Amino acid sequence: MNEARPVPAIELAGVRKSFGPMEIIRGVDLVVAPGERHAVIGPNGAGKSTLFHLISGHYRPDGGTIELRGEDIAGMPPQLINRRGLSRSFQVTNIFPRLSVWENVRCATLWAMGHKYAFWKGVERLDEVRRRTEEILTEIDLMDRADVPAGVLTYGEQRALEIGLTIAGSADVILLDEPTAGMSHAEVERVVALIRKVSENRTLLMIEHDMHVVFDLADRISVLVYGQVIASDTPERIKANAAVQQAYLGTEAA
Amino acid sequence: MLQVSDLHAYYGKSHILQGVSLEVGDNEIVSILGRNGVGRSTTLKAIMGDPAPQGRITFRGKPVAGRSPHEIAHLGIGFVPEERAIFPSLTVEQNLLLGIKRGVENPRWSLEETWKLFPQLKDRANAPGGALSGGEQQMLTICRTLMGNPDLIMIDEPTEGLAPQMVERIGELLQEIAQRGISILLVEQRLVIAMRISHRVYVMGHGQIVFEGTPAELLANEAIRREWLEV
Amino acid sequence: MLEIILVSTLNGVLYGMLLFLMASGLTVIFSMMGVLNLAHASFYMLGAFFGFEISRRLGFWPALIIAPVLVGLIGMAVERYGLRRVHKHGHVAELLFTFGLTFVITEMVEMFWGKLPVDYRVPPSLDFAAFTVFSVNYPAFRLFVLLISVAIFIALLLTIKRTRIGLIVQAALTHPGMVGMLGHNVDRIFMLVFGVGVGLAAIAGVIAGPILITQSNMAALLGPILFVVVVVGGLGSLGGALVASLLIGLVQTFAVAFNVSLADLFGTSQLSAVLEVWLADIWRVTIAQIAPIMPYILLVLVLIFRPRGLMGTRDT
Amino acid sequence: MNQSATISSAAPASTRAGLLVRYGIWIALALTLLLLPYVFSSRLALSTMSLMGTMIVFALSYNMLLGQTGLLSFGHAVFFGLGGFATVHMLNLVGGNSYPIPLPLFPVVGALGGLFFGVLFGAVATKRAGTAFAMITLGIGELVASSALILRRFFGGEEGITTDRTDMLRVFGYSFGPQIQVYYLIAAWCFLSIVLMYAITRTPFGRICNAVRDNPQRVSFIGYDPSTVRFIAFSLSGLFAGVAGGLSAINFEIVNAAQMGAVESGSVVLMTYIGGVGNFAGPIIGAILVTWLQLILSDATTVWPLYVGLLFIGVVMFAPGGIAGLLSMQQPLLAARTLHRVLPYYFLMFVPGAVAVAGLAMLIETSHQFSIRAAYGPRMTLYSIPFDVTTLTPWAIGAVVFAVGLWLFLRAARLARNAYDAALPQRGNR
Amino acid sequence: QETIKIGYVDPLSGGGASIGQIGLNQLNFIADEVNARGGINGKQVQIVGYDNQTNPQISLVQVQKAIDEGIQVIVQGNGSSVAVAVSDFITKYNERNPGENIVHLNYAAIDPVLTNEKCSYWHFTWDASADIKMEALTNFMKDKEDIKKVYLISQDYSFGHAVAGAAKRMLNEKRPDIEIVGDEYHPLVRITDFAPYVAKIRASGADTVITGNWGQDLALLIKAAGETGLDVDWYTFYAGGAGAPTAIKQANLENKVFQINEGINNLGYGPAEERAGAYMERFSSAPVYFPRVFNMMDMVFKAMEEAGSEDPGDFIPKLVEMKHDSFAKGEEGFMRADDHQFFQPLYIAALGELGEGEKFDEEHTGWGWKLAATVPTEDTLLPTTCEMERP
Ligand SMILES: Nc1ncnc2c1ncn2[C@@H]1O[C@H](COP(=O)(O)OP(=O)(O)OP(=O)(O)O)[C@@H](O)[C@H]1O
Ligand SMILES: Nc1ncnc2c1ncn2[C@@H]1O[C@H](COP(=O)(O)OP(=O)(O)OP(=O)(O)O)[C@@H](O)[C@H]1O
Ligand SMILES: CC(C)C[C@H](N)C(=O)O
Ligand SMILES: [Mg+2]
Ligand SMILES: [Mg+2]
Repeated sequence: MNEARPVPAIELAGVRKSFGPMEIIRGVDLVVAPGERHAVIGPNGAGKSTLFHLISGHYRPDGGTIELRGEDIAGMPPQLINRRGLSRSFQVTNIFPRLSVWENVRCATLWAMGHKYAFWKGVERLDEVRRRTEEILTEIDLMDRADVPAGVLTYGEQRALEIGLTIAGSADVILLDEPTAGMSHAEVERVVALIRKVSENRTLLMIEHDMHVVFDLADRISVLVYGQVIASDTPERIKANAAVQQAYLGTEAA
Repeated sequence: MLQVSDLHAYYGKSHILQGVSLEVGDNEIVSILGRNGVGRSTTLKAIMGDPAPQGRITFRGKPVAGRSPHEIAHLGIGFVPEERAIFPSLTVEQNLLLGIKRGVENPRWSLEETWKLFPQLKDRANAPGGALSGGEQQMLTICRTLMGNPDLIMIDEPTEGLAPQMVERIGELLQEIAQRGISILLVEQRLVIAMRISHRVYVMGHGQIVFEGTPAELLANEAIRREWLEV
Repeated sequence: MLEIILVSTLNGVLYGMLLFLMASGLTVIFSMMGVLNLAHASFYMLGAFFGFEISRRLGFWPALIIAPVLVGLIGMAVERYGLRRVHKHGHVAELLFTFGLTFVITEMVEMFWGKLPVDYRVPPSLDFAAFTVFSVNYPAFRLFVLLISVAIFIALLLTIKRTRIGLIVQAALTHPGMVGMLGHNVDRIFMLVFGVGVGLAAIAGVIAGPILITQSNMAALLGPILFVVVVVGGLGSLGGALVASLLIGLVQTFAVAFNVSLADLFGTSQLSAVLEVWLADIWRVTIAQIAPIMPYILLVLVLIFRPRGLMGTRDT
Repeated sequence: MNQSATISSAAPASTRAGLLVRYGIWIALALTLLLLPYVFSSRLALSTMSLMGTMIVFALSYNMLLGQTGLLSFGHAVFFGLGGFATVHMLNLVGGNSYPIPLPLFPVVGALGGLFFGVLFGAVATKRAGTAFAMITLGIGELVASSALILRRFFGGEEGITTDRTDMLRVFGYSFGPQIQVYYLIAAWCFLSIVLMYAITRTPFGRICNAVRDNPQRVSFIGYDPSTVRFIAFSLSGLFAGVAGGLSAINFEIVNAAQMGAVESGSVVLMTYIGGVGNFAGPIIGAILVTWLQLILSDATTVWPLYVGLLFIGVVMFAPGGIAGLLSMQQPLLAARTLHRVLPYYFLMFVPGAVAVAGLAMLIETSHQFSIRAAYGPRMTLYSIPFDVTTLTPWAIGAVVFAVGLWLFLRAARLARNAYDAALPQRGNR
Repeated sequence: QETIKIGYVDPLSGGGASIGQIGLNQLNFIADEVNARGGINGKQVQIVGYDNQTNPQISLVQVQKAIDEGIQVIVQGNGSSVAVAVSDFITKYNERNPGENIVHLNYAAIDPVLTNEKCSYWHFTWDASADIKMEALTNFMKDKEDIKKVYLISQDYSFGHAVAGAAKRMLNEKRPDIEIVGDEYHPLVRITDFAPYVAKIRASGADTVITGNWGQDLALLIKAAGETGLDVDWYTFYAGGAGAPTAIKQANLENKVFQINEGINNLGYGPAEERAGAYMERFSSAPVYFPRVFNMMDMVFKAMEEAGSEDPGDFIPKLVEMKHDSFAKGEEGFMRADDHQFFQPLYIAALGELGEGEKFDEEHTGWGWKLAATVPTEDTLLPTTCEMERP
């Protein structure tokens, strides 16, 4: 056990969060290795999304540490965490509805490409930004919808854009909250392929209720129940885990 | 109970529903299946009066089309929308109370009974609706509609975002609801559930009904399944 | 000193309650419909002029009932044919709509009653000194204002607590379509709320008209302060509006009572000679002089340090 | 209706082709500004255009907040006024000491003043958004405007501070006494400001402002701090408002507290909204139109605020995208070359519309004569037709003209809408 | 040019409109009189109203507009703040546009700077300046032994400060025994509730209040005082209009509110009664009028006729040093060349129940102004520091 472990991409230890009297996250420990595709599953209301909110800076933890590549980020505001290379998507689609699809993606690339709050350089002249935007749009298959306001996209397209916004900033740690919810089989498959593609060379942490997707994609799975991680293991062993069976999977996965 | 014939609906200029006909009988569970974006949700919304429907819709013999949503609700049709439309600043309990309609006698569900359906909700009774987890919101929307004591309930993708065992629970719940003498018009992505609990199914493709029959018949119809359901 | 404090407190409370009376309707509309009704003070003015016109024909008491009802009906019509259309374009549009309305109402009033103040008097039945403190008479009419304000406060509190109208309107702010599909007639409720809110403004007008001046610029004069009351009190909080009204009434009244300036505080030291040069104007300004801007200072401070207002439940 | 919002986010592909067009527009604008005094050469026209130039800068600076960043401010005149005060004091200082600084440079002082206070108040106000922001700005506006009346030495109380613009160093012998010289000074600054403000919308920052307007929460998850974005936008907008204030100070040689007050703040909201917030050109149109109305209407009738109010209500209710919104709705038709098909319908709409307005104006003016102006006798003249307001006829005619006009207008509007829909190129619905 | 156009730049909308409208009414009345007589120099007189919303800067726009429309005579009065700006603008304008002559006729703005530091060849004023009025008022007060403690309350702008400053200076000189127990400034037309101010006056133990307040600031102040039963004497400049008489009657302050003015009703002077009567009959819903506007227009028209020209460049020399029998009682007044201030008899009066044969009441209250003292023209003369630049 002495060999030098690589620094984990994300490491949570004893993270806690309460809302009023309710403790929702009750001491979560979680390690995600770099380059890993890690899924979080668990019953509704277990606190999965809350956990994402804590990691991404949307909420401030009441206790515990959250480290991003060894650096403590607990309690930082979202933009600082994002600038350190962590990006996330939302369970409820969260895009810029009145901006065009192109604009949506381009905005998401700007900070990482070093343009920050620049109000002195023309955005159209930034070729690098344009290339990157095109690249992302092609990747999420929305190039031909580039001029459309994001708000009029269909549900599936909006979900794809949501992922596009998440990956555009070239963050190498990515959190996806139920990327396939509400999609038909065919679309789910497309999204899974997309996720597989964009998560190459990146670390992926993902919440998902669709077990096919989870077992298809994940290298490791953590099970969150009542604000605690009750198991964190490879898909096979999770599938076999009795506690998980009872707490979560029910019969459908079988 | 509900009869829809030649229903058309538009969003702005796009002609979404292009002559949908369907019906739901007493105590019946009927599902509408189909791919994303074919207009299933729009069908339910048009029956509720928004977008304004064109065509004939009757509920227990009374005309529905042309009425405003609140009148339609008073006729006895309940609707659980796909986007859930939880009132985020109201507490869970207030959300439920808003489901109660004026002048409804002997409702089938009291507040207490709805709590029993999903005990998890009761724990969160005083939390703001907006703070609920995705799954909890889904439960709340269903309960809220039940509080209005509808005779027909139209549910749009109730299992979306639910954990597997919860999906099971919803399936059972729908059957339970039907047993209390309520008809259900269901839009569902998960074929397994829909096929198991429905009495009849419709398959929709591009604003029109392309198949009508029992689950068994659909199972047998390979062509329809491949073309319109991609399975 | 005791005299000043006592008298100022009384004056502050009386003025505060008058403010509350005017602001209560605004709170109702603002908190329930989310509409910042910039024309609220205009409806208040309409109430005063209707009150004047009716009371010189039928007497004050009928005016107290009829004028608010009339104004409420006008308000309902405005909601039905104007505001409702604008609603879907969002709050900014609603607000600007009411902004436009202020011009229209003011001009209408001038057309009927001219630009000079009208002779609107306290009804004889209430025109006497109710009590005297330190040889200051407190007119019965001011007490009457106090009474009405308290009554309205209680009545509103009960209505909001007892009925689901508040819930429905609040729910409709985020998902109006859904509220309709649950079987509530949102349109009618909005119309009602607006009518009632505006009617409350009219009550204030009928009552405040005789105390203040009933003139076509009275709306412009009072408008801004009412927003301060509502925002400082906290959106959605009637109690907050009450507290804020009293607070503003008292702060303003007490401020007027003090003639202290920085110069007085520092006396005649060496330092003060220097400060006097650097601070220029500020140096000699007395608290009494800045009394009228106190509410705005309060507003800015409250919003910075307690954005939900004193008793508000949600962020503004 | 929402299409107006998307116009600003031009398609990536069309930018290359649009390059020429874009510079063409700027050259045309510059030429227009240059030549206007030859077309409208009366002194009234010159002073009107000078005022319009100032208001254009002011309204555009406001739209940096409202249109671009989604911030509704009720206190924008504060920066206009403070920029003006900064300029006036500097003018007096320079004039008093005969420092060699020419007049055309002074709007820079306004800009710095506006920027300074933008930074100062922005630090407080932009911590919040939405209604809270609106209320803070309202508070700051009232606070500054009323404090100005108390701090008499700097602000000059009710009467304000005056100056003499001709006391400055002369370049090429221009004294800037005559209005025409002032016009060109304003036009130059107006042009410069328009170019700069437009350029800002096309920068990374400008784009992020739009994103903040749309969904501030999401912005913080793509690396930006929304309140910093608001803060910068607020400060820059203060800067340009300061330029406008400086121009106004030079134009009128007086600045007073009322210029920072609620009325001025309200009127910039009016201009911007009537012109259209979703489009860069909107505020320009609005500033021109509203300024013109304010000047002309107040001569034509003393009940002019009523007309302004009605116009404003009309815009809010029927054209929430403002005038620019209506115009940009025609753009797809223009592109599809189908505009000529709807133009007759617009004309059809315009005629009864004008009739309805005339009828309404007749009703208003007749009642006005009957009530307020009763002392001037019952006889009045409208549209050069004399009549007696104590008889029923003018009222009846007004009412009938209005009703018929309105009815026809509504019918024509329906036709026009159908024609518009028909002419609209079908967007492929996938 | 067939008509003589006179530009009236004053508030016609908003808070100041109530007073602004009165001036316009009166000008129109006078113009109609003149026109009925065949006009001036054979030309008809036309009054053009320009709404300045009581804002100095808007006023300049309006003045510019008036000039652009060929107007050379600008009448303005409401607010010293506006007057200073307008006078300054017109002076500069004439300087920068040689050959063009615009004149500013001021009928109400009485901040003394207008006839001292900031005097101008192109500015004439017909209302007695604040210093003049205060001088007369304090002369009247100095004999009243029962005045012991005086409270000053004024609007917080140049005019208010001028009034309070003069009061302090003059009382100190004439009656050093009088104690100034309060020197209060409040913002202009923004206060709705004067109760706190009244409480302060009461607490100070004052027996007399001096105020330059006008418009609603005076009406509301007196209303609040009446409501709480404040028992003091009031010395005012502007208790004649905008609801003040109504408030005084309501508060039952009979013979306790004094006003100094260049004329009141019921002085028993036939021509005035006739003219004022005709005016009030016509404007019965807003019967207030300013005697000085009659003085002003009568003199200006006379100057035009004497010069045979409507160009100010021509008629100003006639106006300077013109003598004129003042409207109220026909006693002589004159325009002083040094500062273009019109000097005229002033009348101090208190509001009270009308006596026998007095037919004019105020604001339908049944009360009217009752003469307390007359100040002849020669007693109103004050030195000026004006150094006028003449073209
Ligand atoms: N801001 C909040 N205030 C109060 N309670 C909250 C808040 N946010 C979340 N909760 C509660 O915390 C619990 C966990 O919510 P969370 O959204 O993390 O669940 P989840 O695991 O993502 O569930 P799902 O799979 O249904 O989305 C829920 O019971 C929810 O009601
Ligand atoms: N508010 C709207 N405005 C314009 N178009 C809309 C709107 N809502 C839906 N549409 C379009 O109508 C079509 C049908 O939508 P609908 O929501 O009924 O599909 P669905 O069958 O329920 O699919 P999903 O599985 O995505 O819910 C889609 O093409 C969608 O883009
Ligand atoms: C209209 C007047 C009451 C104005 C006042 N005398 C002033 O000089 O400001
Ligand atoms: Mg979740
Ligand atoms: Mg759907």
